Amino acid sequence: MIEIAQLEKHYQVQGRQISALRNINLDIAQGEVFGIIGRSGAGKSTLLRALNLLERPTSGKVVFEGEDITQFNTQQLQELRQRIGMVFQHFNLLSAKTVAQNIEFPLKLTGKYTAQQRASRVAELLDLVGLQEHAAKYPAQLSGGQKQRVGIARALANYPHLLLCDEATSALDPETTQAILRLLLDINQKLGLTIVLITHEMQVIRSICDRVAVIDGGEIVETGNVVEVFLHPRHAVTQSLVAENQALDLSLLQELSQRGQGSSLSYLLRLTYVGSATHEPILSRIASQTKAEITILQGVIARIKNTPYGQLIVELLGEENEIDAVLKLLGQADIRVDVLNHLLTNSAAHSQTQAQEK
Amino acid sequence: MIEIAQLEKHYQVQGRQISALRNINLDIAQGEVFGIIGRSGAGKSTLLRALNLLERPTSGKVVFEGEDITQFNTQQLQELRQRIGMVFQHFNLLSAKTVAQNIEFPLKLTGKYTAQQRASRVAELLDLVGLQEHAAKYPAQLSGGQKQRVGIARALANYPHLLLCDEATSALDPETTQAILRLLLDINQKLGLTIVLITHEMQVIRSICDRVAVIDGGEIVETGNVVEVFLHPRHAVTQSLVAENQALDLSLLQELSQRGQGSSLSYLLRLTYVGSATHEPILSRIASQTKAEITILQGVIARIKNTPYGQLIVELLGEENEIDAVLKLLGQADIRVDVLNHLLTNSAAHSQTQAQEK
Amino acid sequence: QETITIAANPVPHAEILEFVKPQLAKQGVTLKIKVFTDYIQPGVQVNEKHLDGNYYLTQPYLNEFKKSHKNDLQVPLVKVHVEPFAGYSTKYKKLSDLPNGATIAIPNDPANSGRALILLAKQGLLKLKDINNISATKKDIVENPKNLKFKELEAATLPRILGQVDLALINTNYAIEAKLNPLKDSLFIEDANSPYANLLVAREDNKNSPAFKKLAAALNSPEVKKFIQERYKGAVVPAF
Amino acid sequence: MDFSVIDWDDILQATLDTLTMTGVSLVFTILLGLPLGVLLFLTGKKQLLQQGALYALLSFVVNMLRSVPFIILLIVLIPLTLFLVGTSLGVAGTIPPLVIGTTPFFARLVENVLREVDKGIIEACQAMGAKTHQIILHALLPEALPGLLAATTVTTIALVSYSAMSGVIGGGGLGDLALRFGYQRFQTEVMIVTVAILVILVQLFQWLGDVLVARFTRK
Amino acid sequence: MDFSVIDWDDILQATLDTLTMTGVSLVFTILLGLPLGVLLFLTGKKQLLQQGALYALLSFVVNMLRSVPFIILLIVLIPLTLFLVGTSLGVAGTIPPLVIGTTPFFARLVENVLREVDKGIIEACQAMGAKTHQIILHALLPEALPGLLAATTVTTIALVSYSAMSGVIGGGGLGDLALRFGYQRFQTEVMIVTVAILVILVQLFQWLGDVLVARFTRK
Ligand SMILES: Nc1ncnc2c1ncn2[C@@H]1O[C@H](COP(=O)(O)OP(=O)(O)OP(=O)(O)O)[C@@H](O)[C@H]1O
Ligand SMILES: Nc1ncnc2c1ncn2[C@@H]1O[C@H](COP(=O)(O)OP(=O)(O)OP(=O)(O)O)[C@@H](O)[C@H]1O
Ligand SMILES: [Mg+2]
Ligand SMILES: [Mg+2]
Repeated sequence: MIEIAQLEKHYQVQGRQISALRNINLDIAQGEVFGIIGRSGAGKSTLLRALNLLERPTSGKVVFEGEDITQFNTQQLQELRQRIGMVFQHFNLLSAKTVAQNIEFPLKLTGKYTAQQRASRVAELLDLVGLQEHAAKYPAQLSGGQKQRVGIARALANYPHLLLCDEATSALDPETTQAILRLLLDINQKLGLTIVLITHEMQVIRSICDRVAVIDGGEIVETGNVVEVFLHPRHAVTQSLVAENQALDLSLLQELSQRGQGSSLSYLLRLTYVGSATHEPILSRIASQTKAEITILQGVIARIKNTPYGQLIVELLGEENEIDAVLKLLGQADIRVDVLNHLLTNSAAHSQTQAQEK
Repeated sequence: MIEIAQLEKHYQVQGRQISALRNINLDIAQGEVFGIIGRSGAGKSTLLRALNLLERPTSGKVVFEGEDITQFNTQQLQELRQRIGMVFQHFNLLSAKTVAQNIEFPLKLTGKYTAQQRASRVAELLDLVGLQEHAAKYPAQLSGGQKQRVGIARALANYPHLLLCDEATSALDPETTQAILRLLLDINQKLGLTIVLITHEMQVIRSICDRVAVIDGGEIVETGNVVEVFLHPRHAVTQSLVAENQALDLSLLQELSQRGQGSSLSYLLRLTYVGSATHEPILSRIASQTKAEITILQGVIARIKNTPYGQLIVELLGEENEIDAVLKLLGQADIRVDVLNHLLTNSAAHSQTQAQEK
Repeated sequence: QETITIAANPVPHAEILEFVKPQLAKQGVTLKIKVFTDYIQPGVQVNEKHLDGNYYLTQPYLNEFKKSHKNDLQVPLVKVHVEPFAGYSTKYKKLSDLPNGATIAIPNDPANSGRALILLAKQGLLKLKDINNISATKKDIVENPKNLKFKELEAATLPRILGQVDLALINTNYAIEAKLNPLKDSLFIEDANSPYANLLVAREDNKNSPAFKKLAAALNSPEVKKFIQERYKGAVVPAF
Repeated sequence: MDFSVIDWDDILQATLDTLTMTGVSLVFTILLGLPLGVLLFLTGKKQLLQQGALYALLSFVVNMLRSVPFIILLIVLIPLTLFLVGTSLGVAGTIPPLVIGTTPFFARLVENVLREVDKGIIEACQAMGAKTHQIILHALLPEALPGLLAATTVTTIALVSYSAMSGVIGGGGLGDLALRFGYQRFQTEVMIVTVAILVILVQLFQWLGDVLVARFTRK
Repeated sequence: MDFSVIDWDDILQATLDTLTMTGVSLVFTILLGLPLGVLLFLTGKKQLLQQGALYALLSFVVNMLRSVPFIILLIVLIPLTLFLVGTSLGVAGTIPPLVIGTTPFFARLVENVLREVDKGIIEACQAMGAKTHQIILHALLPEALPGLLAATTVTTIALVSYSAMSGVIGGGGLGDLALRFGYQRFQTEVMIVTVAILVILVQLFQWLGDVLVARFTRK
């Protein structure tokens, strides 16, 4: 659906040139939910705004359904944009219009609907984002999250084909976030809406994205399926972004490395399993077949979109032969094992660079 | 340090009265990191803004270090506020000042520092929030997260005694968020800074808060230690907010209830363990002592501030006597067990009300 | 019933016209008066036939007007009144007391500034290039033995700043309005047969209309003479 | 002071004249000045329809009209006035010069007000595919409404004070009365009364303007 | 047209007079009008120092000064002018009335501009414990700077056009020259030249204003 080729965006600040985007190439398919993550200031918003040419790129092409939109004239661009919904990082609501009027606005612009059709669509949207009671308020009278929801409803009003979200749930509580995400996914599945979203909440990516791009310093450093990128991040930036929930707990490692372990060996393992393996009692089966002790130190067992997965940091304590047996069993059970032992001995020295470690 | 008594705040919207805060009572101790969570529009920002009287409450008292500040005159209030840092949900940076000037501003206001002292403090803060390169930019030239970091640096500039944060990390990526939180915790521990923060990211609460208040519909519905509130949420709102990461995966339950289990019994358990128990190989010990199969379906093993905890949803599959044995062993091991079997049979019917279930 | 529209300055012209209005009405002439505070527009408006006639010009100024407007059609009908011009001072009683380098305020409009300079020349205070050039300006002064300094201001302002200058030349109407007595307070005053008689002016095309004949007659009637003498007490004198 | 000399009919007439001149001129000033101001804004640097040459031209015309002293404008415009309203005299004749004198002024104020509208809001409209006229009508003007009302108030009051000069072409009105009697004829009483009425009128306009500004301020 | 009749010394003098009148008056207008405008803003409804009575009083004074026709103001102020600058005549005598005539106008524009400043920024300053004067100096005025510069440009040009009326008290300047020679003495050449210079001056002021506005726009 969208194809970005050789996109560049540079700013001039006090004579110096700042590159916000460099050599961006990206394909986003029809019906896909595509996530963009990256550190603060990486260039995510700039990239998103380039997709509908709100930000004119310095060079490069943006191809939308086969047409290079950088060559479009004003009218073509306006027609195109009517089919694209956008949720802004800073909301950008019309302060002189009420909540209902803000949501009605894109409908009015197209001139395709009667007042009645507009009213019923607005009511529907107010309901979807839970703002029925606030319909007559002006944006200045809303809380942060309420404003954000108005922005979302407005972006969805005109049945867009493509939805661009710049941190569309950053001001929402987890419950409302999940409700909004379910709503988006629903539209995505039923109407084939393509969604490109920026977020800082990895949970959001896990919940609804099919693919994800990681951007750093204005360049795309990694792209791929969410499961792949999240469970086996390759680039350092991706690793540290994804590490959030399952960060190696350094103080714990230090504790472990100090606790006396007698004669037995201590192994620190990261176990990653994806798909149906997740719901098999593998660990308990192994435990019942060995004398080695397995302690889960840290970990998550959850889902990425529809794929269940688990990622556990476990300590394996036992005699050498027992440990070997366990490792073999794990290998047979389709579980990826990373041995992290080196962290145990010199964890303190690594405290600054943990993100880089595998 | 702060004591709020009988606080109320009402707004008039088109003749109707809207209660943003009702009957709020709260004590926050010196040196505490206090979190406020709640749904969008619950009244969090209003409450935070009442703490330094940016929002004049309709009634009630705000007692700061023993003095009722609602009785303060303008000058007293100004002096008080110089000792309180505030990070705004919408940043509120001075658009006519550069990043460096924005951060310098509160220092200038006190009139206590020489230009040189100010410059070195600004350099220090720029460094802390990672904006050295952007010192000469104006806010309009920054990304969302960069603006937010300027706001944080500005709030910290004047060595405040109390820091009020309204979603201070909502626009930041997980890595930067963690860096900022570490910074805050560091100041909290070294200088005894009291922090009151609103956030939608439960991870933030888990990372640095000692206590948390849950606010809903303008009322405080639950307060307590984070570990307590997060692991054993009592109020429905708290449950659904906290459930985010460990929400019962309904489709999974459905799958389970459909899969044929032969003659053996299937138990669905939630295991919660806190503190040192977390790092004991309890599960593997139990598994090696029984023939029942234990599958971890979902779960997290992590830390809440300094307390390690685990919360797992496990399926226990076996003969009745084996299951009894396992339950007994779990009981002995200081693990809290909730049996969720009722969810297995009629999970579909519960999809709307899962949050209320224990 | 005939209607005739006349442009006039407010004082005394418009007032005198108002006085004859009922009289004309009896003779079947409706008189409409357009009051202008300006010295140019009444002439222009008449010339361009938006109005029938005017009553505010003096002969010298009408000549001047004809010079600058190539095809001026205005013709004077009758002289009505004279507003004698006088020099006032709050500092000096006699003209001879006026020191070297004294400041003299004169009107800045073309109708009055030349008139003021000519009057000063006639008092022997200075010499002009051409004593009959009524549009003389400061630049036409050829001799200024007393080294006098001139300030040009709007005529109506002059009485108000009298205290700030050594001598001011003021139109009588403004002097009277400002409670100056032209006969007692002035150091010198224009004589009665001044060329600056205010004229009733018509156009070539309507100068013979019956309405104008009646208006001209009314303005030169004894009633008007009496009205002017009683109302303006010497500050405005009849010119017929 | 002797207020018995005052001809109250004159005063009433003058008040009505002032109201007519101000009212009618205001309507036309807004009708012409608002689009002109919007155009100045839109064609300006870094704005929606950035058009250096057109902006320079408009700006030049506006500046030129603003630099000509009003009295000269009154005179120079006589042929145009005659063409437009059939007379260059009296109340009717004053209106075209008043409109042409205040329109550029109002247009500048409009331009300045529009520059204060949040760029993000205009961007949001663009992102929705709004056409330029839709952005103007539905976003720019409503967002700027309080500022525009304040500018209109300033302009109304400027009109009242400009209209005082209408005496030059026999316009009439309170300002002219104040000038003719108060200034030229030293009748302080008339001056006081007319100025007092002017003050009351202006005060009323300002109050109305303030009320409207408050009514439409949403921020 | 015969431009040889023009006395270029007169024109030069008039240009200098206009520049002096405008320049000096502008300085004082800003010195007086800026604080007055700030005070109007601060004491207004829902603002920092909300003070109904004071606001009403200030607003009344401002409105009163704005409703008096400028020529009347010139005359009425003669005693004050005399007291302040020792003469009510000429260029010097014109400056006090010009200042008093444009100050309330400028103050209103300032008030309007300040109302557009983001409330959130003022709130942030309050939260930092800034004193009111600090908020004004460090936040309100810098944030509003582009708007204030635009208002100053409008005011400068208004001053140029007001100064044309200074002939009433012998003020001089280009506008007066245009009136007295160009208009009253039918020297069209003088009128053209003076108006042309006026247009150039105004164009320059506007250009300078625009450059400054662009220079200080940070949004
Ligand atoms: N000026 C106002 N007028 C009317 N209602 C208001 C006003 N300000 C806030 N409210 C309402 O008060 C309630 C609480 O607002 P508040 O900003 O405190 O919410 P919040 O908990 O911070 O929400 P969020 O997480 O979305 O920021 C909301 O329902 C909001 O609509
Ligand atoms: N107008 C501008 N002038 C100069 N630099 C700019 C401008 N706009 C953005 N930048 C810079 O470009 C970079 C990318 O900005 P962008 O807003 O795309 O970041 P982002 O990835 O969205 O960050 P965030 O997560 O903090 O919102 C930043 O370093 C920012 O400072
Ligand atoms: Mg961004
Ligand atoms: Mg909030």
